[in-house]
Amino acid sequence: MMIDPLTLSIFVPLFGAILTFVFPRVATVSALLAVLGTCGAVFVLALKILAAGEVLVPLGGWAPPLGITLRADGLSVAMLAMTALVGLLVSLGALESLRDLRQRQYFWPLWLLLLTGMNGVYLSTDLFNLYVMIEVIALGAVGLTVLSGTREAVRAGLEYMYASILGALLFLMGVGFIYLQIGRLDFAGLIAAEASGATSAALALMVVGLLLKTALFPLHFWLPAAHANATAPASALLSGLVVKAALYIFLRLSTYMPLPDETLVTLIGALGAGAVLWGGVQALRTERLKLLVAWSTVVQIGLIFIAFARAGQAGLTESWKAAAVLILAHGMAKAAMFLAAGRIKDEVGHDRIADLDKSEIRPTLAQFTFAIAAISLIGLPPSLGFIGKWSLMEGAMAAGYWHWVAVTMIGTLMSVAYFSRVFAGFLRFDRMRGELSEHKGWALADVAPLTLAAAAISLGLMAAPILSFIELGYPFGAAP
Amino acid sequence: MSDPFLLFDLLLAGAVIALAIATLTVRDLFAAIILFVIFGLLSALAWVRLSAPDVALAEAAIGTGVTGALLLKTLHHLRYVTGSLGTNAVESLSPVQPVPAGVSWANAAFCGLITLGLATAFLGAPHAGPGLEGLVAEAMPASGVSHPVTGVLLNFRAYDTLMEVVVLLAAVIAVWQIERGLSDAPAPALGEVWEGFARLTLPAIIVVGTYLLWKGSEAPGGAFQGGAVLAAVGLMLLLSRLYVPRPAHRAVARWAFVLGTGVFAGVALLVASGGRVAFEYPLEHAKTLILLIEGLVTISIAVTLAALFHGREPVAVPAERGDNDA
Amino acid sequence: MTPDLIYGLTGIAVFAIGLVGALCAQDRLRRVLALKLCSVGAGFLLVVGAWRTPSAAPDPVPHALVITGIVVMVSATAVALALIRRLKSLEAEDDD
Amino acid sequence: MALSVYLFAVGWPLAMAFALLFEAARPVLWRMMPLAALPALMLGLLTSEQQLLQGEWFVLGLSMGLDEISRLFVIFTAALWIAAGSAARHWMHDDPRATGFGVLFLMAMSGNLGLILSKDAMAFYGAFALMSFASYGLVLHNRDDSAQRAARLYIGFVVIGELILFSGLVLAATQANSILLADMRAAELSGLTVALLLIGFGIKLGVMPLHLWLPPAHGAAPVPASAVLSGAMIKAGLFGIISAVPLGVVAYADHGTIVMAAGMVTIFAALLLGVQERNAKTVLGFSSVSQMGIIALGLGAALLTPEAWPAITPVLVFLAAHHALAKGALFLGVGAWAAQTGQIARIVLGVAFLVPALVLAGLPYTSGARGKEALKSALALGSDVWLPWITLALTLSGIATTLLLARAGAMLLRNPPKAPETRPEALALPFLTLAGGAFALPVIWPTLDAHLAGPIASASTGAFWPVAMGLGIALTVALTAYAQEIGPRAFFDVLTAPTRAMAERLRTLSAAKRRAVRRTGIAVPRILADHAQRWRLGQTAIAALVAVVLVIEVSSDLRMSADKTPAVLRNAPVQDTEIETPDLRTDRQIEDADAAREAFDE
Amino acid sequence: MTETPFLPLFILLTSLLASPILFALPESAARLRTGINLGVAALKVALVAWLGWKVSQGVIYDVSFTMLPGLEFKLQADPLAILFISLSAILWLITTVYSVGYLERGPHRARFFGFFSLCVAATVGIAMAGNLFTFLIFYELLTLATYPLVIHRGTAEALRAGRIYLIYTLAGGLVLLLGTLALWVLAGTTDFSPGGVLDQVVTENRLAAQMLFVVLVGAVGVKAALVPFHAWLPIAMVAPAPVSALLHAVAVVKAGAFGIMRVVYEVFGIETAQALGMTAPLAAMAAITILYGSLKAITQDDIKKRLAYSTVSQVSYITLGVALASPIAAIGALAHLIHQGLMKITMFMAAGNLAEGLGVKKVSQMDGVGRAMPGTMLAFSTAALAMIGLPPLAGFVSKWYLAQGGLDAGAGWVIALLLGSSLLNALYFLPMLHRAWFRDGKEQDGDAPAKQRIGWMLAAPPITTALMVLAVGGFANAPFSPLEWTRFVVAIEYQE
Repeated sequence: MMIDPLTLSIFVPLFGAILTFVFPRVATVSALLAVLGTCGAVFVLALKILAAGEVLVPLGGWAPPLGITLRADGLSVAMLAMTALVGLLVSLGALESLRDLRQRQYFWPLWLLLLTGMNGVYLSTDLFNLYVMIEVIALGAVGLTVLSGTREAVRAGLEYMYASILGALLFLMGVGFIYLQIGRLDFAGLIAAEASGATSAALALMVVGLLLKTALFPLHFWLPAAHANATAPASALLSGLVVKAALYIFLRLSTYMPLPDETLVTLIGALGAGAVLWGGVQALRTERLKLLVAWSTVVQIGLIFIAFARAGQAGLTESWKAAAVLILAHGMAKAAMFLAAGRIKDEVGHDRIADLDKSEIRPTLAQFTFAIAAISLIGLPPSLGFIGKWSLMEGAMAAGYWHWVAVTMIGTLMSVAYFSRVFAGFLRFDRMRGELSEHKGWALADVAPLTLAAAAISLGLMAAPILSFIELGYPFGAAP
Repeated sequence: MSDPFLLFDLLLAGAVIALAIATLTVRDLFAAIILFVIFGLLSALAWVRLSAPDVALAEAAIGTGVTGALLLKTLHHLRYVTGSLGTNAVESLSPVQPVPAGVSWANAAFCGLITLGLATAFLGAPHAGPGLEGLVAEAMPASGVSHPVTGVLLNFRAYDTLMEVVVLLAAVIAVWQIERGLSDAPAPALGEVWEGFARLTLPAIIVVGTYLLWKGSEAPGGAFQGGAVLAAVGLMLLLSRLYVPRPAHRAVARWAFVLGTGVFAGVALLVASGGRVAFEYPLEHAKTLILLIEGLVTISIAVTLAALFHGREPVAVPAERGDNDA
Repeated sequence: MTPDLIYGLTGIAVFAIGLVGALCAQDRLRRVLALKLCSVGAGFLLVVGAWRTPSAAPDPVPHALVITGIVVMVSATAVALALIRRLKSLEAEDDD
Repeated sequence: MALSVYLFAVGWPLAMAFALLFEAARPVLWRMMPLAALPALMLGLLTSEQQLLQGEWFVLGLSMGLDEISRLFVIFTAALWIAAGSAARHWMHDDPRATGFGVLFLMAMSGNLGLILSKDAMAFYGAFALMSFASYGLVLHNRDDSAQRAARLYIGFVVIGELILFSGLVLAATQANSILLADMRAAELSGLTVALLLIGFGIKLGVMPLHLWLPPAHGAAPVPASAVLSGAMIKAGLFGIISAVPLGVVAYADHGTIVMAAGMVTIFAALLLGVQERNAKTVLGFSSVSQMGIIALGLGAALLTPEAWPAITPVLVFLAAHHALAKGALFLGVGAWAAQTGQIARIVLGVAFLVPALVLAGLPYTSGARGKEALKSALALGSDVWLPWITLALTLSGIATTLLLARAGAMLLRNPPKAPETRPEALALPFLTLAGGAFALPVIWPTLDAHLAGPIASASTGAFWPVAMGLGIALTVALTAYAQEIGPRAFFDVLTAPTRAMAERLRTLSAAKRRAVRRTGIAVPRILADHAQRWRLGQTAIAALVAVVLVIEVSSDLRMSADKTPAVLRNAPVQDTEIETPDLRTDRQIEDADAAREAFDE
Repeated sequence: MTETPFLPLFILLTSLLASPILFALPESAARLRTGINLGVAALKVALVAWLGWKVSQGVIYDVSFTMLPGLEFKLQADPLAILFISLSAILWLITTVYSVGYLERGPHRARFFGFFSLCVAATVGIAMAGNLFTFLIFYELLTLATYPLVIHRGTAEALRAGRIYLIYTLAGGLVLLLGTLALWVLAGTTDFSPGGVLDQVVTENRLAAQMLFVVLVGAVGVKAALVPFHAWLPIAMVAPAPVSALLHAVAVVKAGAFGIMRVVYEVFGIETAQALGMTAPLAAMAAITILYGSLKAITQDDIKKRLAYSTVSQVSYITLGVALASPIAAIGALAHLIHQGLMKITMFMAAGNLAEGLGVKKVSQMDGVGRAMPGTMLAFSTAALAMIGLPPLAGFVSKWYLAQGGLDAGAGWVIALLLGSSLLNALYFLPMLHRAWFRDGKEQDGDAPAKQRIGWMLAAPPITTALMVLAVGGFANAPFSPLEWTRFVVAIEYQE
């Protein structure tokens, strides 16, 4: 009777989505149950991984290349776990912050479909399956983006949709080339493939498609508006989780497929550097809080790519760990930050950074959460973000790639600068017109992001186990 | 020129490319959509030529027919909102800010480069090369069906297919979400769209019918093709106002949307709970299960596609002219 | 000159045309059309990959993939079009 | 005798100072003021043998004690403080700032006594500093313009003196490898060290050209303060030199020459400057300067010829005591005279005033005359070259002192200092006691220490009459006069003005630049972002990236095929089973399928 | 001898755990908050005393766990750490009392004391960090914990100061991160160990080692306010008085100075640093800072600014002592770590009292304040005279050793430097004393009208610390005096 946890972690949210859609009245309960169930499945899976290293489920009993196999290893379970944790807490936060009944009615099924898609991505070993999964994610994500129904949100959502479709199509085209060349689509086949013109073309198409989906500079154009205009829980999911799916695929593919050239790695790192600098500059001049947070996502994605490229081609066997840690850190911290920003916007009534200090209402806890999340995003010890940055810089230094170190440092400084704009708004009191009035105080919508932010900080203390966990099952086949 | 089809191939390819270019360059959007539909049908024809009738059918029915209908409906909506309904205005209805010519040229140049690169890669790739047909053939007996495409879709890669249905479900949820509370344009007046739509989709329906007749004995036909044909019926019903969605139908519609997905996934889990992995249908029941799934998925697809065309979730509250005037 | 070459190149051409359109289109609706062209181009490539010498039966797997792709694309198109409609309505409201 | 006794002697005035902060205790304490220095006096009188007591825990190891010389010093110093204390009690009778005065007076007293009693450099330095800084308040007490000026000048010299002294002591301690003064004294200190020590103490001593602070300070301070300043505190400089500089151990010819020359100049220059003053106490201050010139002569000689030291020491100590009593008496006399309301009392006191004055000027048989004679003979052991000049100078100093004191007397008559309305006889008593003491010193002295009372004579000379020195003094005088005129703070401002202007210009410049950078920093990203959005460069980037990646890949493909090495990097070894697997399903499934097939066949 | 290794952890946790509790307490629970504050502070002093006793008996405390492969989070109580912890524990107690009085009716007290605790926890962490990595963690924590304190008033000026502070210190932290990484990459360890861990690197790659020195010292130099990284310090003066006191005396600048010690003594080792030729430039830098800070101080009219520049100058004495590479100078440097803390905290608390009680914030307003607030001003005067270096006050002792150390190291110019610096010290402190004691206040109608009672919680702390200034100088040679302990530490660092 035991269904394997891999299957469950995909099917539970799927059934959750169906239930919440068909029975809107009990949507909240069933959604929470589904998310909890997913968490449980992921937990069981993690235990299995700890014992076995990797778990394979050949769906339909068909071994690849004919069938599709689900595979879990340390890295994918780490991603699953992060997704489940963030998802659970965002769901809890959403309970209070989504007051509009109709918004809520659609939020749950879309979010659970999104979760299905993401879990599917993390467990997939088949290129075409990945394509379908990212489309599931895309539709769910666009639906969430426009949940608020404002004009800006819809416009941003449309732009996001275009980018999403185009990215997926680029990926699909790449899949076509791969099939043309090797006649199969499973990862094992990819690993075995020789480099050739077709694989190169495929790589180019797929990589750019994924970069577009993950919004790496200069393909980030759709992201800030989309993430900034969504409602808070949606923003948190989009920024914290959704972009990570494409990022994860990129990580997998770039290590499974032959990246034949150091130049390419450098190019990707350079784009990351561009993201860090450009995103930083934009975050410095943006006028709205959520937009600032969204630009910070652009920066962080850039940082992750720098981590990926930190030691060049030869260092990829290790670099992915730095990238993975940064992905995990960013997932939690950014979700927390968006939720907190949403809370602040709700209570203060606007999110203009320049006017934050005029407000008589100070949602202290949300502000505190925002600040802790910022600590991890800036990369101050002992947060997980710090560990990621440490790994990044360590590898770059050891390899003598000082330019990445320099970019990282500049990026860090810029992040201090733009986050301190917000802190200044929180902590300045001499521009208020009236007396400081009581804000709503403790709420579930405060606890959820606080927990996330605290996790982002405190998991840094557990970096060693985390690092050894993501190596379980040799995600990139380092050793037999 | 030994191959008699070669000329046909070349002509068809030329036509496809020309239509693709024309679709993007013709000024009138309505014309663009019409050209696109023709393009789609010719592509389908090309795929028939490449021994892919299932794909051709799907492209004709869904990729061209349903998509064309969706596009036309949207065009109608845009014209309605901008008040240019019936004026046959040629100009763009949802313009985005123009970019300098230099940027466009740069785009084109890059795309040219890409084309070159991809073409080179394509020419360098093996032809009629490695594939999975051997494995499929070997495994067909254990699949429970006899048509290889169906075997792949519903057994070997059933997981993909499930997710594809999920995409469809996600789409309809998203569309309902997007259009909720929207005071809609009236449903396209039959006259204008009907002409274009009926004219264009009719051949598709005919192709489908022919195909099903022809192939039906040999293979159960694809759920998607079948669904699309049924959806066409739904479209007709909607357009002709023989059926007007009511708020009370919402629950039913929801059930219909999730029916295919639910059963598909449910069966997968069911077999998984029996000590197998998901989608591992017991051989003795495989055919039954697949038929069941296919049938229900077909219904879901038909209803979903029709709903996608209709757009809004049927709600009572806002004074929606669309539901009232004929 | 075999059909797979001809249609393969056609597919690439259609994809590229679609790409240009997606990048340069000055109208939202037309961008959707352009993206749709891209997907057809990708479909061509896969169908060509399935094609075998005229006598042999084609590879069914890419066929299945293309069918899936088509359905996925229509879903995405429907959502994009819904967004376009909604956006136009909102803009029209704001203009009033 | 335990260390605690010494600590008590020093701490007693401090404790009184502290207690003075409490209002209730003040009347009693003022009455006890003369007793503040009593423990120290008793200590000096009752101790006969040499003592060295150490306390490990204090500071860096505290040492206190008494020897022949310091015993005499503590006796006359304490005596003077007692007299001044009793005068202060009445002088401050209705002064609004009496409490502050009392506190500082007691602190200075404690410092003064402490420095004499201490035997290690640190304690000495601390006490010295306490005395010096506390006296600042005494000088400033009147708060009028002259007091402000004088105090500014005073504190400037004090601070510089302390610093120089500090460095000198550090060097000395290093060179002697001990912080005990006695060890320093016995060590071969370097020339620099000795120079620093001499300057540091010389400032206190008031030898020209380091005297500038002295006359104004004496002029400005209240009478009791002036008395101790002149009588006791400037002797601390002498005491320091005697205690820390290895006089009689090592010869420092250059130092000696300079000191001697300075002393010579001091004697007469003080005269020239002093006679221009209009304040009696200031003139008395110049007289002190002049007198210290005499002492400097002795020090210079000792520096030149160490052998002369044993002969010079007793004379210097004697002269110090003599000057302390006489000058103390004179200052108190000024106050006492001014405080007298009755005509007769003034006349009586005026006559009494002559006694210490004449003693100081060197009337035969008085301590002044005896001291000078003894010095002459002691100096004869020093340089022969200097001897005639010394003789001449010492002779002329008598005239100079007389002149100065005459001037002081005249000024006292012309503008008598403001005196508090108090019991005049109470102020007269300490004055008269001191005057008596000064007069009787030749008699008292041998009873205190028979050994040191026997004057010895000997002389010698050095060589060096540099014109440079005169020039240097002139320059120093000019500079310091300027500094004096505008005050040290303003002087400092003038010195730093150019740098400040430059810093200011840099700041405005950089502010403008910063603004410009800021503007650009805001504008450029905005323009870039706007255009990127309007031109939809993001879209272009998609195509461009695909193209670029393709180009990179193709070029590297070409390169690789040229290399002909299968250099494709694989991170993972291919798992054979997965690649070559012909098994489509797991075994069980295959079996199932086979079974099914068989079932069909059947 | 090794005992339970958790004592350092307890000491760290006392304030670390107090912090969230303080955050969570409602604004109105003043009594409870005060109770917790004082209780924890007192507990910490007791624990530190115990720890110090144990360490003096030769017990080694060492607690660590692995954070990253090969990298440990490590707390270690060595004599040098004890020196710094004792300072922070004792002054924390005193400052807590002061803060309670100072902020009696102010807003955001929960926040203030929460961060205050966190700040001390960070300081303790810095002190006990067993390797540079751990040091880095607490160093950043310190930055974060102090930022809210600096901007506590929430005015535009405070925020500007906060921003500058944050940018300076976080940039410093970033450079420290860089340095730590480089050390890790070069040496394969970040442990602190007397004599240094870089011997091998130095022989292999001298230039890299030199650059590492520059990077590490530069990074901690930001907090130590070495010129030209000092600009944040005077600006951060807008903070409330207890914060300034803490910043200057215990936490931030001391953390920087302490960092310099750790880097020079235990990362490089003094001999190695000397061999690298890096100590002389460091000494020169310290010398420049000493003079520059004093020169700037003279021109300030704002009391706290003047004190701030004075800190810039004084803290560099520590750096100087380290850089002179003489054990005697090192004694001076370490002793000054304590002495400067006591002196400066006294002065800041006194300045705070002036502002609170009389509204006096500028030197030019100080006329006659001595009479209005005799206790406070006595404390202030004691500290000021100690700063100038008068015996037997604390400042004298350290200066004495520095001077001797300079001679010992063959650097006679140190004497001149100390001379000049003390002169400048006198130039900016004595006028303050002059105004306070020897000038009459402007408002003469009535008996000291501006006089306002300040509570004992404000009055007592500066007097206490002033007495301590007196005591650590006066009993410098006593057992367990800072100086004695310093000698103990130096013997270890110089491996004698």
